[in-house]
Amino acid sequence: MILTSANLVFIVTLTIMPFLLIGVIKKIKACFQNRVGPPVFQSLYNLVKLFNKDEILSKDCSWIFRSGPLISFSGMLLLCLSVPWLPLQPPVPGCDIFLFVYVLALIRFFSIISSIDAGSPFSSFAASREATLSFLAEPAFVLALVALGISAHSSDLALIFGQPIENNRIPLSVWFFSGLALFLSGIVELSRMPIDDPSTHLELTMVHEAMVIENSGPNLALVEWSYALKLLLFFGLIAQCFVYSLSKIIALPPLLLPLSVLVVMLALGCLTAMIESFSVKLSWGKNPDFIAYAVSMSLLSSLAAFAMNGGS
Amino acid sequence: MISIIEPKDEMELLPALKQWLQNDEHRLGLITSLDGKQLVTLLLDLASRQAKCWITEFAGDSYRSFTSSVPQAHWFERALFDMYGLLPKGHPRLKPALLNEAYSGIFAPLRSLAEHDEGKSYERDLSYMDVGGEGVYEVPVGPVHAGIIEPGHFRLSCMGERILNLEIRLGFLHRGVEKRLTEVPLTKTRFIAEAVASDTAAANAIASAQAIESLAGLVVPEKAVCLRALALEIERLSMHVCDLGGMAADLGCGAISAAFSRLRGSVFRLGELLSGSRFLRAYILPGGVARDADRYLAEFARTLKPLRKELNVVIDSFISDAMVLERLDGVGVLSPAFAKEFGLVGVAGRASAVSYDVRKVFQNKILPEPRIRFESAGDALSRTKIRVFEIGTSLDLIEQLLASLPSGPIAVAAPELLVPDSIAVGIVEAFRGELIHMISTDNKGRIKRYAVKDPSLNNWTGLAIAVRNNFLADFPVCNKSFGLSYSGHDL
Amino acid sequence: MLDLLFQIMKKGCVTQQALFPLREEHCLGLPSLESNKSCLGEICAECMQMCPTAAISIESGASAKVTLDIGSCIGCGLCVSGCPERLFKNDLRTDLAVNDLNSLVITNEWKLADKPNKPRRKLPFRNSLAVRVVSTGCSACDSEIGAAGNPIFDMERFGVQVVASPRMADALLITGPVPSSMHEAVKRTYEAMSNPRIVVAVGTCAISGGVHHDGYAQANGIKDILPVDIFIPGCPPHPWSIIHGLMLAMGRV
Amino acid sequence: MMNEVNLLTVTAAVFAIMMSGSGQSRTNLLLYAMQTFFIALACLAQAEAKGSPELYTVVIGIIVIKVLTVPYFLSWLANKIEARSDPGAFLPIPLTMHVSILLFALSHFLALGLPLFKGIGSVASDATGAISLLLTGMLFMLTRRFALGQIIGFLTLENGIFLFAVTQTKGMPFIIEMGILLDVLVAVMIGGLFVFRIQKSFEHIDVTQLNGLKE
Repeated sequence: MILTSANLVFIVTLTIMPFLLIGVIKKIKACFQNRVGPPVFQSLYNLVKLFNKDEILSKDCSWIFRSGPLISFSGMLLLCLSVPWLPLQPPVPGCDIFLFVYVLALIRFFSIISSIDAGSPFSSFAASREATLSFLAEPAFVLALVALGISAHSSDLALIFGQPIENNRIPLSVWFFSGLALFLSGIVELSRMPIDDPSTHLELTMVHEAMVIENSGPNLALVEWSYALKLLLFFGLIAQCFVYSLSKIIALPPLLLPLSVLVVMLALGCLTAMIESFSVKLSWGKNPDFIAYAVSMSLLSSLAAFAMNGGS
Repeated sequence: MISIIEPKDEMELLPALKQWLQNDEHRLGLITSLDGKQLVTLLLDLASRQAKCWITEFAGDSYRSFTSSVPQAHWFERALFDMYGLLPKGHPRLKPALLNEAYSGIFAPLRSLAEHDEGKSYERDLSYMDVGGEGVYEVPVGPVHAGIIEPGHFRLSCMGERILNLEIRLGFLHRGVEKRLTEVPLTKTRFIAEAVASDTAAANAIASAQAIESLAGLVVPEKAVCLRALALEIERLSMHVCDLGGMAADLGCGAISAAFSRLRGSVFRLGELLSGSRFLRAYILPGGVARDADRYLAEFARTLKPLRKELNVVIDSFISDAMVLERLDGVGVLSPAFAKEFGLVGVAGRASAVSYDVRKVFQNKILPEPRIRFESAGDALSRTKIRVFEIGTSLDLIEQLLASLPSGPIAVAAPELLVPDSIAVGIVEAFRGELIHMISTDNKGRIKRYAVKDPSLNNWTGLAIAVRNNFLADFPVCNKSFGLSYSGHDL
Repeated sequence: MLDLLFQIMKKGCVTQQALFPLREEHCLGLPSLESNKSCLGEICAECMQMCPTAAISIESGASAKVTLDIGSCIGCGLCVSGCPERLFKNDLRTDLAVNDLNSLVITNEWKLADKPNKPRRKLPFRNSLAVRVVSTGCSACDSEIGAAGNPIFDMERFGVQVVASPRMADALLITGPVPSSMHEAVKRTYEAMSNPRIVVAVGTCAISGGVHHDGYAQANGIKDILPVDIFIPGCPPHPWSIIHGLMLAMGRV
Repeated sequence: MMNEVNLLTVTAAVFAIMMSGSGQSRTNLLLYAMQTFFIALACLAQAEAKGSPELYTVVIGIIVIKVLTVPYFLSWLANKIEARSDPGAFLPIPLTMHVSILLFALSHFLALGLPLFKGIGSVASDATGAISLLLTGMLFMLTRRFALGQIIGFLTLENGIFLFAVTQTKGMPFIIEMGILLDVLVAVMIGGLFVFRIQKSFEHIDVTQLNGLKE
């Protein structure tokens, strides 16, 4: 990895953007609640504080519990470095769709077993919920990426995302439906409303927060950080999908592209905040219905990919 | 009101109680004891607006249990066991209600210490119900909860995501209020009565004042009666708004819940204008109220008007949201038959077709009568609807009371001595339902026994039954829709 | 739904910007003592008899030194209206939290500047404080902690957040008199917190047990059970007082 | 590759697919209105392409009657009878959505096999949306338990037929177009009345329960 100016931009984005996104979501939610809300970089402050605290372990947890956050953080960092951002190619090249999906699955596996290892009843059943939800949402997520891969005739992420507009042969409908499918499954993966309410404090309804209920200090900081990176990763991919579909309708000058990706990411943050302010958390039994929408979108996307493949 | 005292033989007590409860106009108020040598059964006759006490003397430490025939008696029997060490013979499952793990061995706080040492031993059964079967697991929650909630321990036996059984253990807030109420001088009683549950401070203070006033033969000035009713309705408004906001927060509607808590700030301001305290504390005293709010009434009306308008908008968008309706519909159903059997009161009662409202029956005739509505679905949605309806009623009543506030004194001098050897009750419709304070005096006119029956006492069983067969993740919604008090129950 | 959106837009930001404002004139605050008034001494002792929690004591002697323990005062206002010499005044301040229990005991010779909050050990909480609430009381203080997070007071803007687990928490907020049934639970919650950690006693009951002091339930407040760092008096404390206490814990006031 | 009409019809079909994934009558009605709005737009594009002024009138008719009046009336009705969310008959609702996507794929192949009216410049994929709407509407009618859902399914089906006529033919005579529109309106009113009557007499609108009525 060579430190070029492009890579520098990449690293700065990677450091600041996740916290900015979380901050923006919280700030907009606060606006809808007629209040000031936490500072935009509150999650960064939390992180600094958590690294300054001691770690406390329950007596019956093993190395799995401690390694879970580390694995998920390093995995997430690796993914963020190997996914292309619209004008930039990744510093770590050669990331395949399936590698991407499997690293995500690995992260999930470790976070699930580490929260089972924690030994608290809440973290265990939250882990089981997480497993159920991601099991349901994964097809949508994979299928959406595969549809993009089919259209691009490649499974290399760098050949799908981050391509200059003129090289991009993926049709509008595939981009759009894949973007929607990724967004809907992203809501599930990121445990946001209406699947899971990140601001609730009810042990029996939480999913993500209950999973990390036993983590403390630096361990918790790593969990929070890798969550922020995951948010960035998903929003980045979704934003690229939407920017590409936009570029099919109106001609965007190449210089504006990176900017528009950032803008779309913030807009996605706004949308998430809106949903979190006004929608109702689904009853547990209705979650599959919601995920069905994500699956439908990715089905449509792959249909479009198949249909258009012959035509173009 | 002073209650009629009738002696009742132990053998005829149970049939008489069953007979009494046959009639829809009759209610069981509470069952307790004065000093551990008798049972006091307080009965309410809604038709003739009377309270009646059956006093059953019995020898020894045990009596025949009612629970199997009169299910609503079981909390009272459990409390009697904790506080007096009285053993109900034939109780199906006697577990502690007020004194839990922290109290072991022989300890009955309302009995004099001398009686403890007679070598009697009663073991507290602290086990939980064992729900068997493959795949059934237990989720213990509490006593310390993740949010800002009072402590209580819930043990949920689940099958997958379904709740099979809920066992509630309370008593973590047992502060010894009933004992303390008999220890302090009469002038300080009201502060401890308020501390029973401060979200119900006004209702508790009114009930306490009513009981003391009837024992002292005081007639409260009309203006004080109206101001008390005003305080009560403000409290109801405040807590219903709070509960709706909590419900919205549990459902995840951040904006609506924040709007409710913003508006609750205005309701608090109403309370402050009236009494100086956000929780209407130190305002109601035996004989009247503590201060005259005439100076602030204009400001009061100015706050009330926009509050009503904004509240309507927020409530409408909450209760007409299709997703909210869908989410609450059919969650936590409590059938009317159960509600009647367990003597549910208040919002939870009215959502399950128990139309009883103390304000209709026992309140002073000069006060405007509230509109009552009841539903029969008994689910979280109907409880929410009842709450919404009662917010409207409270606002109406506040406006009516303001418009027709009589003039005159706000208090009469507080009593020094009470009528000896009698029992008086104060009954108030607190925002959770029927709240009873019962005072019994000794032969010198001092308070011998002060019993408090919070509305939650009747309703906790309702919650335990209503959550059965619901999703585990819906438990907070059920719990919030009942909106019960822990401190009022634990005393 | 559109009406609501419109209302939200119209209201704008309702958060009170001025920190720790005085409460309005009609409100009942905690009492404080006027330093330049005389007292009739033990002969009168009206206030001592009235006080529901024995928070007032009068020292015998010519000077008639009156001591008021704010830590056990429930703010009923009886002494303010009942003292024939008007020695007590209704204190409308909201920045009442202290980190030293002795500063809560005030006398009629005491002046505000005499007992500043002593400097605290350095803690990494300046910009972020995660709070865990353990309620052991009558729920008024819990309501006020909830209110401190509402749009009007909005404690989140100072970086305070309520968290779901003691493991994530930096500060343990205790409300209520901590009766014996809760001793174990409170201790366990404290043990589950990672260092550095602080304990905040919210409300009169948590400080001294309030009206429940010295009963059979041993509800005498939290100070005998855990080391308390911050005391927030009031029954219940005003949301601003709670925010003041938390900001004191963060080292920002 | 894709012209305007094609894009609009496919969008309408996607809305119909999304509609089949929800049991909420109000969500259904909103999605129905969106779907019909896109059909109106497709009709408008067709009108521009063909230069037939009558089609403009039809567009206005569709917007007034099918986009505004009918959904409004039905959502008023839904409010009136406090219709609960449809539990679905035969198939669970999410599965219905997946089946309707398969039907969408099926209609693509069906459309490829259609004889084309070369003269008016229609392409095969234009018919995809129309056939998909038709099939989805049928599926919707089959899989809904409540009468209100079945009315919406019927309306979707009718949308499909109309779209097919607009894109694949030279267009029906103007009178017939308007007549169909009015027919739809009347049908919805009558259907609505029926729903109301069923609700009044049986206190629910679950039509599967009607089977039990014989003898």
